[in-house]
Amino acid sequence: MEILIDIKDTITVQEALDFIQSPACGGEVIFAGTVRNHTKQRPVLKLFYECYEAMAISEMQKIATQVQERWEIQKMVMLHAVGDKYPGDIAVVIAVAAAHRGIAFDACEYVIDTLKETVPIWKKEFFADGEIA
Amino acid sequence: MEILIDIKDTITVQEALDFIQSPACGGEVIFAGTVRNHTKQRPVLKLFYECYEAMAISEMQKIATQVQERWEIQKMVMLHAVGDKYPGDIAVVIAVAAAHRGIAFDACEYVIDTLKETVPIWKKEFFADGEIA
Amino acid sequence: MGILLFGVAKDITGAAMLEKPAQVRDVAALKAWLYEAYPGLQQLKSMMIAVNRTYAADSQVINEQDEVAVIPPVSGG
Amino acid sequence: MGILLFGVAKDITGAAMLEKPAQVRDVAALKAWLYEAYPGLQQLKSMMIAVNRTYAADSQVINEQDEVAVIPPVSGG
Repeated sequence: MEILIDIKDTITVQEALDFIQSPACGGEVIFAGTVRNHTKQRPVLKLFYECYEAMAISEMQKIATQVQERWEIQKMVMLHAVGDKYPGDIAVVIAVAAAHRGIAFDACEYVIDTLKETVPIWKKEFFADGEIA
Repeated sequence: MEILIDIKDTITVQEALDFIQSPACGGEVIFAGTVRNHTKQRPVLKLFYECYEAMAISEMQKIATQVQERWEIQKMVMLHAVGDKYPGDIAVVIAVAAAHRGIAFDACEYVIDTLKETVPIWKKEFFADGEIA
Repeated sequence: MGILLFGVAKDITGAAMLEKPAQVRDVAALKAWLYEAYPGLQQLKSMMIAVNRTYAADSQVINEQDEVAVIPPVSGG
Repeated sequence: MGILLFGVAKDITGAAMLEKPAQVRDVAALKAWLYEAYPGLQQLKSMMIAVNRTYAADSQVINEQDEVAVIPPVSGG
């Protein structure tokens, strides 16, 4: 399995696509998480993502290893943005390429679910009413 | 739900992304089906996709209606390419945007599974050994 | 009236359109006639008939102004 | 040695790095000390300790050269 893992200011779906597209794979599943302009109906101005980078990369690599052991995946991308992010900005991109689409869906959902549980990245929400949470 | 359905010569993931990205949605799931350079280990030169267009559009709209009744999806894209397609070319793109990622994964997988069962599109495979199937 | 054919059904019959015999008046009769006139169609895993762009049950009546199509197993995606 | 703090743990303690008391020699003792020195940390839904960039069990010994971090509930993605 070829793996691209990165944490940086700005990430795009295109760089994930460029990495996973291959004539050997039939199905590609991509998850893009974008900043919403509301949380539970409260308007959101921006998010700030902070990360413990060295450990975050290590935890992302562990997820990639789990995926590799569990599914036959050809290529995988995990990208996370950090810093100030505004509504509509992309915060995370997961992309998986496999010969069969069913496992690409399963693996992609597993990666984003696990990333949200284990990877040391934190977001702070800045609401329009001035509150920060 | 906003819906984009199209059947044409060339489709891209980018046009699907452009349609579904919205600051109101948190999770976007995209499936891209690309032409593989082999089918059951036999090298493939190209595929030819033929379609009963008026009925195909109608069946795609039926799938969109089913999705709308079943899940809370904000935006959805279904694109299918027709004509000669070569290994690495994109044959189909499904994109779904929702507030919650779980339903975006479920809906996206449902759409591609159902499209493959009901939408009148046919592919012919041209193998490297000269056979056509 | 003309019956549209697609995919492998077109390859088997050698025609993108066939003229429906006047005595064929529903989907079941159309299938029976197609299987008899083009026995190769019996090899298909499935053969659906669409009437006015919708999959039709065997009992569905075919009128002269309907758009009728032979739908072999689909393979999009 | 310094203990790294992130996210809301940093906000609660007001520090991105804390000096570990010499008598704290494992993860359980570190947590007990943190909860006592910064009672606000008790409000967290969870507080994990990472030793050398790996989530550590309470029983794990902390050596002076280890990289130790306080990990409040993560919220990436």
